[in-house]
Amino acid sequence: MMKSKLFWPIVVLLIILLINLFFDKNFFTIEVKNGYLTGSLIDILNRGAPLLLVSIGMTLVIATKGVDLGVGSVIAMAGAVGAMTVSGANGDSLVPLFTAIAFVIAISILTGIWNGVLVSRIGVQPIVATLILMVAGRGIAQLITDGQIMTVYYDPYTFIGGGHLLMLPFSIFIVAAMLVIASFLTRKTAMGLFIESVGTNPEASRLSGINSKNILLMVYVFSGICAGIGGLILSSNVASADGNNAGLWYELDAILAVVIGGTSLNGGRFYLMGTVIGALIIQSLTTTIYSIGIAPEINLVVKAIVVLIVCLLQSPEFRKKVFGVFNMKQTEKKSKNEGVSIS
Amino acid sequence: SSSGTGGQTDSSSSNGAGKSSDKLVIGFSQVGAESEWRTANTKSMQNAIKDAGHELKFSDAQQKQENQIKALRSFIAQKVDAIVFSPVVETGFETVLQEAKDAKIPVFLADRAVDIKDDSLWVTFLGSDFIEEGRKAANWLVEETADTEGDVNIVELQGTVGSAPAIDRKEGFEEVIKDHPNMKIIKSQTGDFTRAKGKEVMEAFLKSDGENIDVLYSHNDDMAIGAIQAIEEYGLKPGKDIKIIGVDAVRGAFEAMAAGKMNVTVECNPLFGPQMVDLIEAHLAGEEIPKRVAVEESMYTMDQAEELLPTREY
Amino acid sequence: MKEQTPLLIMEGITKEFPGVKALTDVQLNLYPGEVHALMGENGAGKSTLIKVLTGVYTFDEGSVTLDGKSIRITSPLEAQNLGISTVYQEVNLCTNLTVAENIFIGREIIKRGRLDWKEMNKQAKELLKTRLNLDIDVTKLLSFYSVAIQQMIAIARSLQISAKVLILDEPTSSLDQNEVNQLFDVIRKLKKEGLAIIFVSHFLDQIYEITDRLTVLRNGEWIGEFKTNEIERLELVSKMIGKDLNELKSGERRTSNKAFERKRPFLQGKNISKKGKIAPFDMDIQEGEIVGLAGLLGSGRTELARLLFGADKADTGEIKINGSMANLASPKQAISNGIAFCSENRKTEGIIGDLTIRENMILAMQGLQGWFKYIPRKRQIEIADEYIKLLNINPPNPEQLIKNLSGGNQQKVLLARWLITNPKLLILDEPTRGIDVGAKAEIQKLMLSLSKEGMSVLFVSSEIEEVLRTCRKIAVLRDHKKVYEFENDQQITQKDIMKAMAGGMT
Amino acid sequence: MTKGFQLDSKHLPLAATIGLFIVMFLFGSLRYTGFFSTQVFLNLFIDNAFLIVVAVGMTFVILSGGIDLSVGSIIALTSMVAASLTMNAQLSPALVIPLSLLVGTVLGFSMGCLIHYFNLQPFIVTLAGMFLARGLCYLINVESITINNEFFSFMASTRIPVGGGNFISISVIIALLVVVAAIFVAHFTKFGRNVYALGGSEQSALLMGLPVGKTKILIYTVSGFCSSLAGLIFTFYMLSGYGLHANGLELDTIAAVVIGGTLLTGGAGYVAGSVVGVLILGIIQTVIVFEGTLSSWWTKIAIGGLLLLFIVLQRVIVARSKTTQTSIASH
Ligand SMILES: Nc1ncnc2c1ncn2[C@@H]1O[C@H](COP(=O)(O)OP(=O)(O)OP(=O)(O)O)[C@@H](O)[C@H]1O
Ligand SMILES: Nc1ncnc2c1ncn2[C@@H]1O[C@H](COP(=O)(O)OP(=O)(O)OP(=O)(O)O)[C@@H](O)[C@H]1O
Ligand SMILES: [Mg+2]
Ligand SMILES: [Mg+2]
Repeated sequence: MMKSKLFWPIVVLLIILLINLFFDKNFFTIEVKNGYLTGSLIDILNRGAPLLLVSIGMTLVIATKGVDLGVGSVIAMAGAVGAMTVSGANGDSLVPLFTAIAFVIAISILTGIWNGVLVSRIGVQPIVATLILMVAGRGIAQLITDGQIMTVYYDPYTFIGGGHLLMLPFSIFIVAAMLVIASFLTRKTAMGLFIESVGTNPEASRLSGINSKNILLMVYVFSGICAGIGGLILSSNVASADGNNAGLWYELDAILAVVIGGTSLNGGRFYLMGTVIGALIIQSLTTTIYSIGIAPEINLVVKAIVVLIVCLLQSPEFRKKVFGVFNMKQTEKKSKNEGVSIS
Repeated sequence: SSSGTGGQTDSSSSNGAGKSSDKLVIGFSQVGAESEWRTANTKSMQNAIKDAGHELKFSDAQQKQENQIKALRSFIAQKVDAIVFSPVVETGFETVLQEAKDAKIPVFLADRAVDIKDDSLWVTFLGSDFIEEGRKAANWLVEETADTEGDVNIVELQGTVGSAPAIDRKEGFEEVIKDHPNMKIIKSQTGDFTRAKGKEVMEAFLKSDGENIDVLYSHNDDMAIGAIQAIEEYGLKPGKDIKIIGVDAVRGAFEAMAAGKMNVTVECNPLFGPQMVDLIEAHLAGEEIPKRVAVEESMYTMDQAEELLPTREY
Repeated sequence: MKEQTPLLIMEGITKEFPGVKALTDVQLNLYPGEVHALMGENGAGKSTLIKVLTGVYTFDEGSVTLDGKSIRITSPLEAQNLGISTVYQEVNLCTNLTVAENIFIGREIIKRGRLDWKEMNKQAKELLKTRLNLDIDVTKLLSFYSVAIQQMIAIARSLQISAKVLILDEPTSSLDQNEVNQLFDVIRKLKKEGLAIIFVSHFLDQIYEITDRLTVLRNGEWIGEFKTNEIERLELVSKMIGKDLNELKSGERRTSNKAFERKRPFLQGKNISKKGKIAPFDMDIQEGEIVGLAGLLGSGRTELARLLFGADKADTGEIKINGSMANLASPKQAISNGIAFCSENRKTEGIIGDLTIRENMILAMQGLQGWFKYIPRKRQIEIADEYIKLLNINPPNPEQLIKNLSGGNQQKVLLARWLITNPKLLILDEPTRGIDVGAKAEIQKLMLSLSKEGMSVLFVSSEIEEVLRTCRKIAVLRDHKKVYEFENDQQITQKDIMKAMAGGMT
Repeated sequence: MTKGFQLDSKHLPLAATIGLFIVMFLFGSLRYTGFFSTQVFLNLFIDNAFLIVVAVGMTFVILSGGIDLSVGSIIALTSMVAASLTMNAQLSPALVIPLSLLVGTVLGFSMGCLIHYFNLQPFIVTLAGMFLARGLCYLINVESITINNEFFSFMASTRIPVGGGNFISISVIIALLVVVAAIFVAHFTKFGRNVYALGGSEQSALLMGLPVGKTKILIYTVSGFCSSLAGLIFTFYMLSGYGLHANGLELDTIAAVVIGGTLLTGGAGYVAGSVVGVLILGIIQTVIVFEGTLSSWWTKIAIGGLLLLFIVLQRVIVARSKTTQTSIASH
């Protein structure tokens, strides 16, 4: 099950990477340059870090049959808060850095609680509940930066998104850490089970004594934290905070990543690893578009086509119709069942 | 406020003339707050109007033309004495401007023109000439590289696809360099006017073309600043190995130039608030004013950066 | 009817789901004007056969002939157009539409280019009244009514189609006697009109009362076709499950209660009520006592049960658990007080479709433990396997998705979910719904043995006979009001209870 | 309003929404000079005619349990096609109009097919549609194209007086016609009921023998058509085609529909509600403008705040009266 879910996304990812190889012979080469490992693959991981984070958070939200449109704004707010906290500072005392991190996490938790309460306690539909933050959040971010692009002159701050550890970009480690945390919460505790059951059938879950309210609250908080850290990385990477543009349209890319990864927007089963692949697909696609010199006008068309291809490849019906006999029996029945069991 | 009763008159000129001295209600519809430049422009306009002792009705269109039209309509409904606005797009304001004209409210265009045949719909257009900015940038480059023989490989960071400054700055730039066969734009991609994108795209450029990039032409300074970081991380010297041209002349650019990381920035001056207020008062006082007033702008290079830096307001 | 030719012939039908062979070489001959029973244990393949016939699933091998023409139906719509009208096992209507809409959608009455709601409501109302003598407001949303009512409505819908073949998959599972009788009258009429009817039920009495012939399936295989009046009950049962069961016939009635002597009360409810749902009532349940709830459709049994479980908030009343005040404001609290509630509405309030048997089973248990104390996977599988064996759930694979189980097997999984929490009070609302004879006997035995170990049971069932057999005390509800409480001693007969339910005595 | 006999509780979200709208309008009238005028109210329709039309299409999609993110881009594409056909190809409006209407219809139809035949998730398919449509705009032209053509100018500038010196535009008439038609379709045609059934439970709809596939495809086709029609109205409104038109409009539309009391999970809601939803978004915008002192960022915050106010109030009102609902109904 899990495997078949991951198979096609991985294939697409490989195809995209191979296309790059075609344009740039040493695309896969990873060399040591002024002390760091560098190479396109590493760049993709590094650039993709924020999206990866946001998508991981989004996965859990979507598993509960919800969606978090607020992430983009949270990214902006986090960046603003972070930059503002260290704006005064310079020299290399680490205190401001950690206060900044603390503040950022604090505010992301706040946003998470905000969304979570609206959805779980007041019962607002997720898409609208989070839409509120999506709109207002940017305002708040700009309020903090006073509409300016706040530049940071404090070097330690740039470490989060620009620094290196063990010759690798630091952000990669952050992502890894969050991924581990998420997997632990969902696979080593009952969190995952509860999320999936609430996402599939809230009423039955309630009658089974599961406190769906707190589950919902928790996933939105987690999503908030992920977005917050993502924002920190973004802003630290360019050593500035841009209240209006930071994280613009991230919500859509994140949802896209989650769905490409095989998680259904109808809630229920979720696949963190799939999400990771999904996010990588999107990021490498972007990088590819830039590096093989596609005209900006047709960026979107290309993106659309790739998205469709991924989805079609994942659809058993499509594979059946196209690849004909190709493991026919299998998919045929699967599709038939899905035909009626989706609801 | 005078807005409640003020507008309900037959001839605007007489009433306008009467009003020119005393407190005016001015509606200002801004595109949005998409960049530092824009914010500076908004501030300048707001302060200028307040300092002149007039009442400001401000509305932010959030980059949406439909919002802007709503805003203009409501200004008309509130019977303001004058409308200032920076169009989101050049096109598609006939109808509402006609309504304004019928309501005898003078309209002043700021920063961006509208493309309407009937120019009686607005009093004047005060703003920068994006195409000219593109030309300036190119001309600087031509002089700078006059004595270098061989190709000059240029990469371009465009603004948001379809936005007026992006289109015009590209046009102006290309218009000049097309007479110089040795100048080639080898890569051109949008960076959406933002630092993050600028950096990301520049990284990709460096990956694919690396050393043989000679010049970066960026449609605004923010993208250039992002790109500079990318170049440094790639291990080249911005300003030396790769010459960097920006537009806007925001403070960030001056810092970069002062640090020798950027070569030149073409000014695109957002601080024309006072100039605009003068025009409004003049018009309402019945004076004749030209249809097109240019904002005085120049161009700053590395060597000027040092002493000018403290004086920059944005 | 032998001489006439079959209306519908299914031959060599084979259907395989990933991992499960649901049907192997099954055949079915259906004659006009007969009622034909499909018999078999849970998971035998009855519903699948029906779904294959009506084009919900496509079969892998085999052939279907209707009216001598070979057909291959690909969608329920097509089946309807061919004159096959079906009531599927689970209520498959839209709860967000009104009763009338549910009956007419797909075949709406159109007048002057627009849907004629007046007419449809009128017809829907009299259809329910005349055919099933069910007098309800057809303009209310379906979700307002209990499963039983919904089931009646589903039947009404199928009757409203002019069809050659009528298929009823466990239509009586949550009806009680009167409704069943109503339904049977209708069936007899249709039979006279020459309809061919396929009827699925786990109630042998009903089978013998209404059907002419029957086809027996066992784990997806065709066992045989018999004339109902030529096959003995025991023979039939043994055909279905391969072992005979006298224990079922020698009803365990009262034996359990003999053994039962009063212990201290576990739950004491004082004038609990909920406006518009159920009038104030008292309810005492002793430790180890099995209390039955009897009542007609919509008499409020489910409501009462839900209140005790905190599924709905009561307006008034207080509940003592083991003598001390308890606040049962939510299921969670009820559960932590040792109460379990197995809902009658398995589809919407029971199963978590996308999860596996294992996950569905341990859910309540895990909820009790909180999310940090995760039951180790190994333990989970042990538990699952244990109960799969105990309730002989089929297929016996803990990792099978529950939505792919047969109706009866789903019911068993839900039962397991609650048994695992080993509650002090187990509330069962129609627990044996759609469960085959064998399993039913097992479950009743289980209930009795558990009650001996001190677990109390509140037992809601539409089968009075079942209630009488197992319960020590029987509360009767009428019109959302608790009207009577019997000590279940030798004297009480089904009649007495019927009377009380119908309002004969007070 | 449409079906007299329905439970009040079903109409409640709608009633609540209308009530809140009135409250908001009164608030504005008390607070700002020139706010309380028929024209200001009519402007809500004039300025949002296109949004009303998309919202109608979106209502059907959401009622069926789906979602359509492509609407904004389709509006842009339609405006672009209309503009280039009129200005560059010099075609007559008699041709341009039907051709542009075809744009969305075809896109919608193809998306519907993808969703049904390969059973893909609507969100993703329409997201791809959104990218595609915008992309195509830029392929036609990155710059905005001004339209000067009598017919378009006529549609744009014609004012239909409604007494008291107040006026509405032709677009408003179109929008209102669409709304009436939609209400009829939703409640008095088979298709309409199938949409509701689909939203209630796709599986049940299938087993009840409803034409699920056809309905689905038709729904997205309708939505696509509405988007294109909205696109035309938008073009009349702007007299230009532009790739960046209606950027992010899909979210506004969804918000409008949901504020109008339609459940995103499908199966419950009203076309009329969506109209009120649009008006509410519109009045929020108007209030902000009349306030006239808000900085760019406070504008955003205020919009969010007002949205919050509405949604929470709505929830509270509905929840209050839902308490009397039958336990089974509430879920
Ligand atoms: N969609 C499906 N995917 C996989 N297996 C299935 C699916 N549907 C049914 N099965 C399997 O097919 C077998 C027959 O199921 P079916 O529902 O026909 O049993 P049934 O005779 O109707 O039982 P019951 O009396 O409980 O309704 C069961 O083992 C079930 O697990
Ligand atoms: N005949 C009826 N007329 C009106 N409403 C009814 C009728 N039957 C049930 N209802 C409604 O359906 C809901 C379910 O009733 P409830 O399930 O408590 O009755 P029940 O005794 O459990 O019957 P069931 O055998 O269906 O479980 C109640 O809200 C009741 O008002
Ligand atoms: Mg069955
Ligand atoms: Mg009941």
